[in-house]
Amino acid sequence: MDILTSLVVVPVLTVLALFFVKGLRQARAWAAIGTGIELLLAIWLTVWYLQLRGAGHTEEMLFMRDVLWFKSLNIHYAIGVDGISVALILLTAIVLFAGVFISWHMQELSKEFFISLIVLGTGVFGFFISLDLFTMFLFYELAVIPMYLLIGIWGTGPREYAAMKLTLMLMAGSAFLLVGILGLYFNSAPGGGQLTFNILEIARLDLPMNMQRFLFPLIFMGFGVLGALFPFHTWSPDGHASAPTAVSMLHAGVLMKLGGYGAFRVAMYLLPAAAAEMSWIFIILTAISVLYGAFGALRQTDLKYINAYSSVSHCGLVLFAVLMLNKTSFDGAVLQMLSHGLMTALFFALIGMLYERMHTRDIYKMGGLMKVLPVISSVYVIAGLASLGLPGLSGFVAEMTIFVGAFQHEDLFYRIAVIGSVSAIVVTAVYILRAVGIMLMGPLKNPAFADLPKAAWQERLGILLLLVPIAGMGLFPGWLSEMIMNSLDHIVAKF
Amino acid sequence: MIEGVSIQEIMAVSVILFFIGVYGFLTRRNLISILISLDLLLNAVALNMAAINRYLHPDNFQGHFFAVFIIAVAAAEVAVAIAIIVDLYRLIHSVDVEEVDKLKY
Amino acid sequence: MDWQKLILMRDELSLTVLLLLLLVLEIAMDSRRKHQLPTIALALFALHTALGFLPLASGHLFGGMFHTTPMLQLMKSILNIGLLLVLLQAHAYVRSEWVGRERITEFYFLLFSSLLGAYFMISAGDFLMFYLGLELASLPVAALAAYELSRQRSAEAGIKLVLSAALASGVLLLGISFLYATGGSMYFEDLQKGLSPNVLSVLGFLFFFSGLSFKISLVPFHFWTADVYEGAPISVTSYLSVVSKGAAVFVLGILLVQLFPLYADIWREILVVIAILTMTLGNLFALRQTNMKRFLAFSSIAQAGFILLGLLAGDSRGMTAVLYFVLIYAFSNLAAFGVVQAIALHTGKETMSEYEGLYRSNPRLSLVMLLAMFSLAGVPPVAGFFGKFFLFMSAAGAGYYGLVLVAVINVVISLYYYLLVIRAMFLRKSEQPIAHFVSDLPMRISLVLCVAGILFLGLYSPVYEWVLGLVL
Amino acid sequence: MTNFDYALWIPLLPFLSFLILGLSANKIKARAAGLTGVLSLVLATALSLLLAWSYFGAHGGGHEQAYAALQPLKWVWLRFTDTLPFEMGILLDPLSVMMLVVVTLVSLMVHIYSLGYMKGERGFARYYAFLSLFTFAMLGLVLANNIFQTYFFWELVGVSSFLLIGFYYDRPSAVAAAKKAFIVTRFADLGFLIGILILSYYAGTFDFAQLNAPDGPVLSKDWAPVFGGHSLMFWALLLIFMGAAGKSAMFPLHIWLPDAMEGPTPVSALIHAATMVVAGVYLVARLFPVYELVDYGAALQVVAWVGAISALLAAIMAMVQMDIKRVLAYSTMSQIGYMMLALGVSDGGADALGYTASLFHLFTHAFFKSLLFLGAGMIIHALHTNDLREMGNLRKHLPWTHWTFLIACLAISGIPPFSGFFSKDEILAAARENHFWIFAIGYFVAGLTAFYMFRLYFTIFWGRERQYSHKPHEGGWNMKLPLAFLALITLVAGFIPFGEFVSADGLPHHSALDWKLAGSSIGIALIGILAAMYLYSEYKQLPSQIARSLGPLYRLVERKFYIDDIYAFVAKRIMIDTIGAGVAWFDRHIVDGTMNLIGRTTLRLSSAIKGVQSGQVQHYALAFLGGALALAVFFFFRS
Amino acid sequence: MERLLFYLIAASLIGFGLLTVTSRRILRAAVYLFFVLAGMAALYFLMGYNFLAAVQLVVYAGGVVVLIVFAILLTHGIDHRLRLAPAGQMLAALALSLAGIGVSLFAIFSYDFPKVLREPEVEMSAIGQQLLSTGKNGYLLPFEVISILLLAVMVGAIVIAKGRKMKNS
Repeated sequence: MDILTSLVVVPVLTVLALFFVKGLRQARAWAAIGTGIELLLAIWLTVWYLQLRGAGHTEEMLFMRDVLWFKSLNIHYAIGVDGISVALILLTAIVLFAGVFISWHMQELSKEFFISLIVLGTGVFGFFISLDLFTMFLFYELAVIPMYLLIGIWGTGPREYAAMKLTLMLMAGSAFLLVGILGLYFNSAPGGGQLTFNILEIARLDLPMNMQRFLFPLIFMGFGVLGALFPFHTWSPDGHASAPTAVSMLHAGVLMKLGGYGAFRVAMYLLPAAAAEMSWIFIILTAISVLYGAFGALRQTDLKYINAYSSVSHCGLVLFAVLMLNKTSFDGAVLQMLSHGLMTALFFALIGMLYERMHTRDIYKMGGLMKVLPVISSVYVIAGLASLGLPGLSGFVAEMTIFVGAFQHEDLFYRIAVIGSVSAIVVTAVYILRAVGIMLMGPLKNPAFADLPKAAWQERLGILLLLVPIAGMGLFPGWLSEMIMNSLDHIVAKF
Repeated sequence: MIEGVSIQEIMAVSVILFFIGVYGFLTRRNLISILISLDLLLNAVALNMAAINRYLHPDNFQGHFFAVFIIAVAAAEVAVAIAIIVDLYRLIHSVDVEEVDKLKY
Repeated sequence: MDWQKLILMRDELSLTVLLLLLLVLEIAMDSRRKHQLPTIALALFALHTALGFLPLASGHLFGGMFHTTPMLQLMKSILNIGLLLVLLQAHAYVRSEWVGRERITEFYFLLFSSLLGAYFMISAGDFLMFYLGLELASLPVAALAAYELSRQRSAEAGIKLVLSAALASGVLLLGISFLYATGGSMYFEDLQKGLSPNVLSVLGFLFFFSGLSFKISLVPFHFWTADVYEGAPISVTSYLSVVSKGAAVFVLGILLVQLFPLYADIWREILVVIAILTMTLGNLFALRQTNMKRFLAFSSIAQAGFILLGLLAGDSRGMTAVLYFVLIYAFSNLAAFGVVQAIALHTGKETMSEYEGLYRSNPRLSLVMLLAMFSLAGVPPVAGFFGKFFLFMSAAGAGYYGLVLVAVINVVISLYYYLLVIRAMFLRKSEQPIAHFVSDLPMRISLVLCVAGILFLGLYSPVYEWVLGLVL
Repeated sequence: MTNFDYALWIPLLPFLSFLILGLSANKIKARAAGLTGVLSLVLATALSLLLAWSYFGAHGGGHEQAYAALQPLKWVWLRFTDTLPFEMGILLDPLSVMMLVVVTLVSLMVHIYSLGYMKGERGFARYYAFLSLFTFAMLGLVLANNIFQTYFFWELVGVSSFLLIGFYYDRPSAVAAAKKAFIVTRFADLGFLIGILILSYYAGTFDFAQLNAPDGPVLSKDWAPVFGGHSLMFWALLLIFMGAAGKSAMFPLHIWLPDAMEGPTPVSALIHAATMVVAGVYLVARLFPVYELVDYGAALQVVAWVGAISALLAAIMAMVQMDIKRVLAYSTMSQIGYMMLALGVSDGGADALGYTASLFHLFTHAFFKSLLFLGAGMIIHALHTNDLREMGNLRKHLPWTHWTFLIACLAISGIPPFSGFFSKDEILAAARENHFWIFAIGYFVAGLTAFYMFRLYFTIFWGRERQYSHKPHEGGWNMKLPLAFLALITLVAGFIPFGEFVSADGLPHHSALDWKLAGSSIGIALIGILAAMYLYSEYKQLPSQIARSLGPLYRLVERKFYIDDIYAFVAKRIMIDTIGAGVAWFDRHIVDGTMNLIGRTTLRLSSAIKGVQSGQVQHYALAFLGGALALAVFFFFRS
Repeated sequence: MERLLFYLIAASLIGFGLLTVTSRRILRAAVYLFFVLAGMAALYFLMGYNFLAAVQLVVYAGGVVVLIVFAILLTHGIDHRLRLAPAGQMLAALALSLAGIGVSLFAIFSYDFPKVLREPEVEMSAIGQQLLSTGKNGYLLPFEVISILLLAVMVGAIVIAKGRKMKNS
C-alpha cells in the first residue's frame, strides 16, 4: 500500500479497533497509538517528499496513484501530494495527535469521542491527498459531519444549537461546492471525450470564460464558508465556543484549512481566468473578514469567542492571500494556514485546560493566573504573541509573506486592500493583550483559583507538540517556504 | 356509433359526469356517499373509453375491454372500501368523513 | 403463442405460485403450526428473490401486453430486496397480537399480490396491463393498511388510502382515455407512434402524470402519504415507502422515456417544478414532525423529489442513477423503519422525544439509525451520498444546474431534521430512556443487511456498473 | 581584511542565555541565572569591543577614506520572491559598530547592576531571560543589514520591552503600562511595515546598501509626486518614520514612555533610556541618504520638526513631574527629540554635521542617561518610593549615587567638560546653520533641561530631610560599580573625536567647537541650574505658588497636554467601545441574526403550513385535483 | 331518432348524476346512482356494445349497488339525512369541478377528431374470441390478472371482516 493511502487507512483501522475496546484507558491508548502512527507517517512522508524533490523529481505531484473507481463515470480514487498538501498533512497529524492528549480525561462516551475525532481526521487526510474532485468532496463532507456529534455530545453551553448551526452552514456551503464541481466535470471534455473529475486534467484545460464566471463564485464561496469568509463565518464563534477542546483545536486548526486549501486548489487553480477577473469582489469580503474578525474579538469576554473571531480574521487572511494571485502570497496563504492551524490549536488547548480547571471562560472572572498556572499562562502568552505576529514565531513568517507577496500586485486597488488588512495587526495586538492582561496578569482575582492543579504531563506534551512547530516554523521557515514555493510554479503559471 | 351524435358530445357527457363525481367526492360528508361519487366518476371514464373506441378506433376492442376491466376493478375497490368503512364504523360508530381525521398535521 | 416463452414471465409466475402455495398452506396447515408460516413465507420469498437474479432474456408476450428486459428484471429485483427486508422486519410483527394467528397467511398473501401488481405495472406493454398492475399493487395495500382492526388509525389509513387512490386512478384513467383518443391504441408501442403533442393529448398526459404522481407522492399529489404512513402498520408503511413508491418511480421513468419522448419539453418542465415543490414542501413538512413514522413519511416525500432529478435527463445514466438510488434508498429507509418498528414493537413508542437517550441504552440500534439518517441525508461515506450525488450528476449533465443547487440546499434542510433524530438519540439524555432490549433474529438480520447495504453499496462501485450495464 | 564572522556571536550569546534561562523555566537558581546572563554579556561586550577596535583600527589614524560597510555574513532566511528575499545578515559600518559598543556596554552594566537591584525578587531568572532576550534583539536590530531584518528585531525588541515593563505582572499599573507600550508602538510599527511594503515594492529590495546607494533603485530615480504633492517614496519614508517615532517616543506617539517606567529601574535604564528608544534615531540614520535625498529632504523636515516639538513638550512636562523616573523618562524623550532634530536639520551638505551630532548625542546620552536611571534605581532601592516629595537631603546617605548623579546631571545640562556638552553643542551648531526656529527651540530646551534636571537633583539630594522608615543605604559593589563606570565614560566620552568615526558620508570629519555658541548654551544651562537651585535647594513654598499662579497652564502640562486622554478616548471609546462593540453587535444580531432568521423562518413556515395537512381526505383530494388542473391550465395558457 | 334518444339519456345521466351527489338522503343517492349506471348501460346498447352493457348491469347494478345499499343499511338509519359540507369547501369543489369541465371540454372541442369512415359491426363472437386470445388484442393475460386482483381483494375484504367477527365474539 502506498504511503498516502495508508494515511487514510490507518485512521480507519484505528476507528475499527476503537469499536471493540472498552473504557477510557483502552480507548485513549488506542487513539494515541493510531494518531501517533499517523504522525510518524506524516513525518516520514515529509522527509521522503523532500528527498524526492531533492533528487530532482519535478513532477507536479508526487506519490501519485490512480485507481479507477466508478468506471463509467470516470470517477477515480486519485491521490498525490505536492508541498502544500504535505505541509498540511503534517499539520493535521500534529494537531490530531496533540488533540488526543488534550482529551486524555474524556470521561463521557470516551470511545465514541475518539472514534468521531479520528473519523474527522480521516476526512481531513483524505481531502488533502485527493486529486479527484469527487473523492475530495466526499472526504470534505466526511470531515464536516462528525463535528455535529462532537459538538453536540461533548460540547458545552448551547451545544445543540451550535452543532446544528455549524453543520448546516457548512453543508450549505458544500451545496454550492457540489454544483461547482459538477459544472467542472461536465465541462472537462470540451472536445468530446471522457469527462473527468481529475484536478490535474482539468487544470490542463482552458475552460470557457462564461463557465468560469459561473463556477468560480460557487466554488470559492463553497469553500469560503469553511474558510470563514465574511458573512458566512457566523457558525464559527458559536461552534468553537461550544465544542470540546480537542474538537475546537482540530476544527479551527485543521478543518478551516480545508476551506483555504480547497479555494486555492480548486477555485483558483482550475478557474484562473475567473479568479483573476472576480477576485476583487472576494478581496473586499476577505479584507472585511480580516478586520471584522479582529474588531469582533475586541470586546469579547469569552476566551473561545475571542479566539473564534481571531480565527475569522486569520483565516480571512488566508483567503485574502489566495486571491492575490502571485507566488509569494500563495506561499503566504499556505504558511498562514499552517501557522494559524498550530497556534489556534494551541490556544484552544490552553483554553480547554483553563476551562477544565475553573469552569469558566469569562476573562473577567479570571485574573492573575500567571502566578497560579505558570506553564499554561506562559504558553498562552507565547501563543498570543505568535498570533499577533511576533518575529521568531510562526505568525510573523506567514503574515509577512502574505503582506509582501500581496503587495506585489500590480493593481493599486489590491495594494490598498493590503494596507487595509495590514492594519488588523494592531487590532490583533489589542485584543490579545487585553485578554492576556485581564486574565493572566494583575493580582489574583478569585481566591478560589489560588491552588489550581498544575499542568499534567499529557497536557504539557500536547502543548509541546504544538509549541515546538510554532517556534520551529518561526525560526527556520526557509525549508518550509521553499517546499511550498516549489509546488506553486504550476499554479502560478496559470495566472 | 350512435346516429347523428358526435364523439365530442359523448365525451362531453362523460367528462361532465366525471366532474360531477369529483364534486361529489369533494363535498359529501359521508364515506359511503363519497364511494358512490367515486363509482360515478369511474363509470364516466368507462363510458369515455367505450365511446372513443366505438367512434375513433373501431378496428378493435381495446377501449371496450378497458371499460369492462374498469367496471370490474371499480367493483373490487368498492368491496375493499366497504369492508374498511364497516370496520371503521364498528370502531367509531360513524362514517362521517369529518370524524376520520385522527391522522393529521 | 409459444408457450415456452412464458419463461419470460418467470418472476410473475414464480410469485403467483408462491401466492397459490400460501393459499394451500393456509388450508392444509394445522392451525397450531401457523406460527411457522412467517418463516416459511420468508424462506420462499428469499428463494424467489434469489431466482430473480438469474439472467433472463428480453422479450414480450401476449401481443406486447407484457414485456421484459434486464432492466425491468433489475427493477423487480430491487423491489424484491425491499420486500424481503420488509418481511424480515415484519417477522415479529405478524406474530404479535395486532395481526393475530389466524390472519398471518393473508398478510403475506396481500403483500405478495401487491408485489405481483407492481411487477405487472413495470412489465406492462399496454395501458390495460398497467392499470391492472397499478390496482393490484394498491388495493391489497389498502386492506393491509387497515389490518390492525382494533385501531382506529389503521382503519382511517386504509380508508384514506383507498378513497384517494381510487380518485387518483379515476384521473389517471381519464388521462388514458384522452391519450387513447388521440393516439389510437392502448399498446405503448403503437401509441407512441400515434401520439404527438396536441391539446387533448397534453391534457391526457397531464392527467395521467398526476395520477401516477399520486403513487410516488409528489407534491401536490402527496397529501395522503403522511396520514397513511402514520396510521398503517409499520411493515405496511415500509412497504409503501419503498416498494410501492419504487415501482411507481420506475414506471414513471420507463413511460416518460418510452411513451412520451415527444412530450419531453413538457415533462421536463413539469418535473423541474414538481421536483422543487416536492423537495421543498416535503422538507418543510418534515421539519416539525414528532411522530417517527410521519416524519419518515415526509422524508420519503422529499426523497421522491430528489429522484425526479434523475428522470430529467431521460437517458440511461439518469435511469441508472434512479435505480441505484432506489436500491440505496430501500436499504437506508428500511433501516430507519426497522429501528422504528423494533422500538414500537417492544415499547410501543413512536415519538421522537421518546427516543432520547437511546444510544446509551441501545447503542447498536442507535448506530443503525444513525447510519440510516446519514444515508438518507446523503452524507459520505455511506451509500446515500453516492445515490444522491449521481442523481445530481445526471441532472447537472442535462444542464439543470439551478435545480441541482435547489436540490442540494434541500439536502441541507433535510439534514436538519435527520440530525434531530440523531440529536434525540445521541445528544440528549433521558430520565426514562427506552430500556435495553434485543430484537428477534430476522429483525437483526434485516438490520445487518441494511447496514451492510448502507456501508458498501456506495463504496463498492461494481454495483453501480452492474446496474448501468443492465440499464443500457 | 579582518575576518568579522565572529560578529554573529555577539547577538547569539545573549540569545543562548535567553534560551537557557527561558527553558529552565524558573527552576534554575537565582545565582546561576544571574551568572549566565552576566557572563554572556561579558563575552558579547568583549567581542564587540574587539570588533570596534579592529574595525576602526583597520584604517589607522589620520586617514581620509570612508569606512567600508562590511557584510561578513548573509543568508536567505525566507525567500519572498526570487528578487526579494528576506535575508538575515550582519552589516558592519561605523554606525552599527558604534551602536554595538553602546548596547553591549550599557547592557552589561545593567546586567551587573541588576544582580544587586533585583536580588531576591520573584522571577529573577525570568528577569534575566527577558533581559538577555532584549539584548539579543537589540543587537540583531543594530546589526541588521536590511530593513526587513530591522523590522524583525524591531518587533522582538518591542515585545521584550513589553515583557520587561510588565515584569511585575501582578501590579495592574505595570500591566496597563506594558500593554500601552506595546500597543502604541505596534500602531507605529504598522506605519513602519506599510512603509517597508511601499519602499520595497518600488525599490525592489530590502537591502540597506542598495537602498542607500546613490545609483541604487531609490536614489537614481526621480519619483513623481502622486499624493499630497509628494512622491510615494516620501510617504513611505514618513510611514517608516512613524515606526521610528513610535519606538523613540516622539510626539505624538510618546505616551507610552512615561508609563513604561513601571518596569524595574534597570530595565528603564537599558531599554527606555539608552538603547531601544534610540532605535528610531538609529533607523532614520540608517536610511539617512534616502531621507536626505528623496523629495529634497522633505521627510527630513518632518523629522526635524517632530524632534523639536517632542524635545520642547517633553522638557515642559518634565518640569512638573513628581515621580523621579517619570522626570527622567520625559528627559529621555526630550533628548531623543534633540537627536531627531539634529538628524532633521542635516542638510544635504557634504559634512552633514547634524548627522554626526545626532549620533554623538545618542552615544553620550546612552551613558549619562543610563547612569541617571541607575542612580535613580539606587535611590528607589534605598527608599522604596519614586515620589520626589518623599525625598530630600540624600547626599549624605547615598554619596556614590550623589556624585555620579551630579556628573550625569551636568552632562545632560551641557556643562563642559562632561560629554553631553559636546554633543549638544554640535546639535545646536547644526541647527543654527539650518533653521532658525528649530535652533531657537533647541536652545530654549537646553535651558529647560538644565532646570528640570537640577530640580530633580536638588530635590533629591538637598532640600529637607525626610522621615525615612529606615536609614537609606546604598547597594553593594555590583550596583556601585556600574555607576562608577558609567560616570567615568560620561566624563571622558566628550573628548572622543566622534566625527572621525561616524559621519553621514562615512568620511572622517573634524569638528571644532564654536565657542560663541558654546558659551551661550552654557549660559542658558547655567541659568536653568541657578533657577533650579534657587527654587529647590531648600524647601520653599515658591514652586507651588508659581504652579498655582500659572493655573490652567500648569494643569495643562500636568495633564500631559491631554494627549493621553485623547488616546484613551480613541482607543477605549472609539476602537473598543464603538467599533469593537459595534462589530460584535453587528455580528451577533445582523449577520448571525440573519442566519438564525433564515432558520427560524423556515421552522415557522413549517409550523404554518402544517395545518394544510388537515386530516380531511377531501381537502387532500382538492389539492390533488387542483394540482392536476393547475398543470393543465398552465400548459394551455403557455402553448 | 337515436340522436334524440341519446340526448334524453344524456340529460338523465347528468340529472341523476347531479342528484346522486347532492341528494341528502343517502339511500336515495344510491338509487340515483343506479339510474345513472342503467343509463350508461343504455348508451352502451346504443353504441352496439351489448356485452359491455350486460357487464355493466350485472356487475354494477346487480352487485355493487346492492353492496352499497347493504353498507348503508348497516351504518345508517333509513332516513338518515346528510349534513352539508362547509360553504367554502362546496364553493371550492364547485369551482374546481367547473374548471375541470371547462378545461376538458375546451380540449375536446378544440381537438380535431379524425372522421372514421369504416364502421364495422360489433360482433359478439369477436369479443369472446379476443377475451381468451393471447395474441395482439387478446385479453387472456388481463383476464388472469384481474382474477388474481379480485382474489386478492376478496381475501383483503374478508380478512377485515373475519377479524372483526373474531373480535366481536
